[in-house]
Amino acid sequence: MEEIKQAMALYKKVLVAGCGTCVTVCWAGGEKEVGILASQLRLARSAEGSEIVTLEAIVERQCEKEMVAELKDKVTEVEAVLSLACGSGVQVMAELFEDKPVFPAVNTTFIGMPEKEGLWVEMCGACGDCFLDRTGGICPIVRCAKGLLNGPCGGTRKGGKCEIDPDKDCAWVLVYRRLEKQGRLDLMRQYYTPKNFRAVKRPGRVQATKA
Amino acid sequence: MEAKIGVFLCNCGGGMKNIDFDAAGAKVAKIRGVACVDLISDLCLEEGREKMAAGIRAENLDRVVVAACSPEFKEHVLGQVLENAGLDGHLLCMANIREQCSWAHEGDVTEKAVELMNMAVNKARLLQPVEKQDIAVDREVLVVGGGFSAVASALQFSRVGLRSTLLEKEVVLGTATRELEGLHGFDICSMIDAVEGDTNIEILTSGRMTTAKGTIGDFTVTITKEGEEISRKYGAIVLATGYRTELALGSGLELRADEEAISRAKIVSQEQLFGMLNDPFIDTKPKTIGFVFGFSDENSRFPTLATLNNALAAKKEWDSEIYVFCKDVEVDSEGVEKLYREARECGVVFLKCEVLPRIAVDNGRIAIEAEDVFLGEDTIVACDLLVAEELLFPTEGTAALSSLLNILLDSRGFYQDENVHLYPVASEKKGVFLVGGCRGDLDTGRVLTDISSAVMSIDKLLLSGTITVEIERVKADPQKCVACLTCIRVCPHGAIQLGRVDGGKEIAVIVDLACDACGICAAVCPAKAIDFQGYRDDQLLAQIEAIEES
Amino acid sequence: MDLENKCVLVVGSGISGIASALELGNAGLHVYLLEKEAAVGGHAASFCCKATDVCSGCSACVVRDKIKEAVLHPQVRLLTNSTIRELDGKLGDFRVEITQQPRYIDEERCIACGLCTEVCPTEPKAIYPPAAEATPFSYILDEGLCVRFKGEKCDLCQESCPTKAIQFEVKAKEQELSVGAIIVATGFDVFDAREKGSLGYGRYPNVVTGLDLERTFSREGYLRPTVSNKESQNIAFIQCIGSRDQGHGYCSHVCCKYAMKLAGLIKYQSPDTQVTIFYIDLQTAGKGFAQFHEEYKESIRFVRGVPVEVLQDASGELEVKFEDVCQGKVCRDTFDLVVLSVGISPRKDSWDLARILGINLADDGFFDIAEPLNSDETNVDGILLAGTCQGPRDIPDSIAHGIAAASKVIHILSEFASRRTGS
Amino acid sequence: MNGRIIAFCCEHSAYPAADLAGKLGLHYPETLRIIRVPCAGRVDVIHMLRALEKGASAVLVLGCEDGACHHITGNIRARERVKHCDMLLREIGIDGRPVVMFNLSPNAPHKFVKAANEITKIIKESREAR
Repeated sequence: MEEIKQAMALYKKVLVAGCGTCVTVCWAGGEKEVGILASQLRLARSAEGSEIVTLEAIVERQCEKEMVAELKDKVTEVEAVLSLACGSGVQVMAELFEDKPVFPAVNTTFIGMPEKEGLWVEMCGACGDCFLDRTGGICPIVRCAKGLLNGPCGGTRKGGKCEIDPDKDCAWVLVYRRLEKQGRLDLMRQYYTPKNFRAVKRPGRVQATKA
Repeated sequence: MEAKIGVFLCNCGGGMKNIDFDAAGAKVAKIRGVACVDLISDLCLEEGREKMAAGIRAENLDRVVVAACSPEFKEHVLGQVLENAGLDGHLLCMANIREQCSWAHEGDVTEKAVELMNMAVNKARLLQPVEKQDIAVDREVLVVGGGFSAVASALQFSRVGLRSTLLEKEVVLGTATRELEGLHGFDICSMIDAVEGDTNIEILTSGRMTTAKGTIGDFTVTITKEGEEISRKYGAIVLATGYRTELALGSGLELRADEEAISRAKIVSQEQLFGMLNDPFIDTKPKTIGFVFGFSDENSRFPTLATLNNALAAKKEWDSEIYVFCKDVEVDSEGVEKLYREARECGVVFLKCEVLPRIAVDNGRIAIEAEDVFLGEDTIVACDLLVAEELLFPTEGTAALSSLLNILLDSRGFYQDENVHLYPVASEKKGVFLVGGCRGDLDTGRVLTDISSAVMSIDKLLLSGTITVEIERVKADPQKCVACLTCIRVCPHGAIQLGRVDGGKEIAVIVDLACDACGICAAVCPAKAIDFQGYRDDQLLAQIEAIEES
Repeated sequence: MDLENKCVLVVGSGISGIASALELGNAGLHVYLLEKEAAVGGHAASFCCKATDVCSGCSACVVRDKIKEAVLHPQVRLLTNSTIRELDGKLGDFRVEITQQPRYIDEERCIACGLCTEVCPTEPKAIYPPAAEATPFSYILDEGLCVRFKGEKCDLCQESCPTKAIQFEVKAKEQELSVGAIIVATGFDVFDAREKGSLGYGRYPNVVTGLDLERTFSREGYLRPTVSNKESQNIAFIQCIGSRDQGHGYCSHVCCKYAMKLAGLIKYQSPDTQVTIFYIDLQTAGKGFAQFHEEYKESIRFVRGVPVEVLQDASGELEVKFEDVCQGKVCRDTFDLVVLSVGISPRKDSWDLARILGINLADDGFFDIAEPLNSDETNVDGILLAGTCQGPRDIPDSIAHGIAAASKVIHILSEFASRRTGS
Repeated sequence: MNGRIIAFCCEHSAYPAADLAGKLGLHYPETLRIIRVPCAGRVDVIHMLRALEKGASAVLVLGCEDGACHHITGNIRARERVKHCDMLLREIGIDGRPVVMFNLSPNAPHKFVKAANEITKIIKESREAR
């Protein structure tokens, strides 16, 4: 917040733009969070004795140029845009409105799934070299604290808990149990050569082949 | 179109002296949208309400603000006045200028009263009507369990004319109950006969519930019976899965393997003892019997009752010497104090101790050693038979059912959370009821009361085949909802489902029948897609804005 | 099944009577809810909240919801200040004669404005507001204090009343109700601790009952120290007063719970207070209660054995004489406040009602049931029991019992109706 | 700031408790403005922030006692949100305008008055400290 506050210090009128898809689902940049952030900005400013005018908007998907384009009128009105979308949304916004500074208000960290209401866990590291079929559908790269590729580290605690965080399950124990259930324990014996993370070219790009 | 708001002030017959009603009225009249301000001094009487209705009609008002006593008393009645005057009852907003203004403060509070009215007018401007509708419900009831409480529930449903299905996981009904009936004083066999002959009751044995979807009036349950899947619709579900007991020998008993074999036969449960007492061919009658209960578990209503009944019977049948080791005698069930007294009078010895007695095998007899708090010294009693402590647990499958139906368990794993508003038989999910031992340690009298109250509640809900509910009071906007499932996960009453409206995209659908109007979903929705009429975001914020205006 | 026009009389508007009335009303029956006092709710309405950081599960707040619901219910007609005079008829067709004592203030017209109290010339005032939690919230005229009832001419209050709710001329009203069934839910009397003279209740100001303590908390919100200059208070609770003794061969079900919860509340509000509970057997069954007991085991002293005598010394301290069973000798301890956990007794007027209705009393003084395990049916067809008039119960159990009785009534009435149409 | 305290009151607990306080003639600061909500769980962070924006000097959220919420988790959620709101305020350096949650039951008017007095005290103290 301190970061955002400082970044906004120069401006008197900003657009707080949320995104209606992924970040809404993970409670980071939907209409609710947009409202809260805008209110927080106004309060902060009034505490300093000055004022800021905030416009609020939600784009269905901020990573789609056509959808962001709808914001044109609002963006023209303001001096800067504060985007609560993921990294790609921020970049689309910036590309589309080159003349306005766009600030990211969310740090995109990982791709995850909701474990329960309000808690998201990282499930996929987007490594581009998936071998989930051989690990019973559990990704040890992301879910093992050490990202180990070939079996557990040896420090697994009693009850199959992680050495580093006793609240977390050891990913390799999970893999073992899952494979055991499937009768495919032989897969545990297989050796995997180190992954070539260079296989994924950053920035990532996926071209859908279907029309 | 701008709302036409009428403000009705009531000065409580002149009782609110610290408010200047003329001044207040004049100020309120200036608020945007206020079409008329009327002072009626007897709004809580029929006459006053008639004046109000006449005022609504005369001015052709479409929103009403009443500044008077707490809505706790009269909101309901005043809503009726609106309905009579042709307006929806939800178009009323009250300003509590009595309990929370005039009475709560000393000195002149006219200003605060005006502010409260301003808040109410601001909210009233945004009020919208809520429709009511009759919704058809399924009239069949699913009773899960096959023991005493399940069978008795099914019989009662049949008596009030509701059809029910008894779902039992074992092959026959009453498997675990048969051995208990004597201890509890009921006759399960004749009850099962009655159930079997009852056309209102369907019996599904060897069956398990595998999925449960839907809400009150409209549950869809899949039952797996002998590998086959059956899908059924029910209006309500009663869980009567009972409890199970386990012998707890505690750490006090450490036996060598050879001793164990001998002693096993001499360490029995209450049920086994009851069986022995009713066995006319028993070879040796135990001369001395020791009972131990109430040390390692908090439930001792059932063990107390069982001990007293068994001890009295053993005295009568076998004339045994009886020692009871316990911490507290749990006498808070009907008639138990009398039984306790009777037991003592006929010579049953009660030894109260704070810690679990040590138990050892000595010469083929069982020695119970404990510190008697009354004597203040260690006492050793050698017995021929030990009736060991039993612990109560929820039956196997209780947790699985609770997660299927999405209802809470208490801290010991029994059904029904420890929230006082759920007592005695309700769960937090409308249409799911819990009776008997599955919700804790209950005596038979309490179980019967449970059943009657559950049957009554369900009868009331389902009998007419329809329930009148407010439609779309809480609703997700299909345009805004992103189907993030947050509300579905947070709803404490399991009232939100994923569904399609008019064949559109999948969104959160709030089931009016099951909704309890708490607004938690509206608060958590990250897309601000859920509107709760009467407590919408803009309505709450409008009230807040009033403080800025003044 | 046509029950629409059936009427049921519920005698007593304590929590179980209200629970019955609500259920019957919701089922579409007409209910007369008869109350002897001026306000509904019975004992439970005056209980205090015993929550500390968390709810202690005393259920006192549930009562309020139920009262509100019942009073607003269109099918439930409230008859306060009323008693049954005579009963005639049988199941399906009872005729009950009711006497309604005048309350002089029409509770439907009284708007609790307080103008009458202001003008009342007597001291203390003869017309005053009811207890804050009272429903209906209507003012009360005390015949004993009002000068008009002493022959003087005074109509100041009547003149001042803006709604003309005060009428002196009203006489006791008699009316006959015809009902299909009757639910008796008359509740209990709190055991009169004065009967245990040696414990000093009524003689020593600092010997109070659990009920007194409930009311103190509900009126004032906290417990005032009895001795103001003392750092910490020393409080004793004595259990089983009027339960499990010669005259009362039963356990009152509620005292262990309320004593422990009140003790917990005292400890929560002022942690320095020493609390001792003297008991025979702790009744810890019930949802979440054993856990509660476990939490307080360390901070509250539990002593097995019930004291026989309480004496006040010159400084006002109370000396409690008890037998320490562990040491086998008589001990004495001094306390600043002694709370007697009084139990549930059958109502003293039970006998009168039993005679009028023709129902039996059990040997312990509560209304008797026709057969064991059927805790709501009496020996008279169509007269049922609900709540503590049948035996001690806590609030949730009373509610359940009330609902169960209502369920029975609906059942017997519909059976009766079908029998009649059948024959 | 206009010195108002916005109190969001759950209609099952705090609202009737406030009524009872009035009936008993217990006094509390006149600056209190009660907004009735169906459950403390209805109150969202934005409502608290907006109240402060509109000039309130403090926000109270009053719900049922822990373990006695009519909607099981409403009061717990409200507490979490109050905590979150407090964090948001601290982030932007606003203090002395407290957002506080209290739990009480409908028959606890004294607890209601205590909550009102306590928050007034907090406001006063932080004002003096500055």
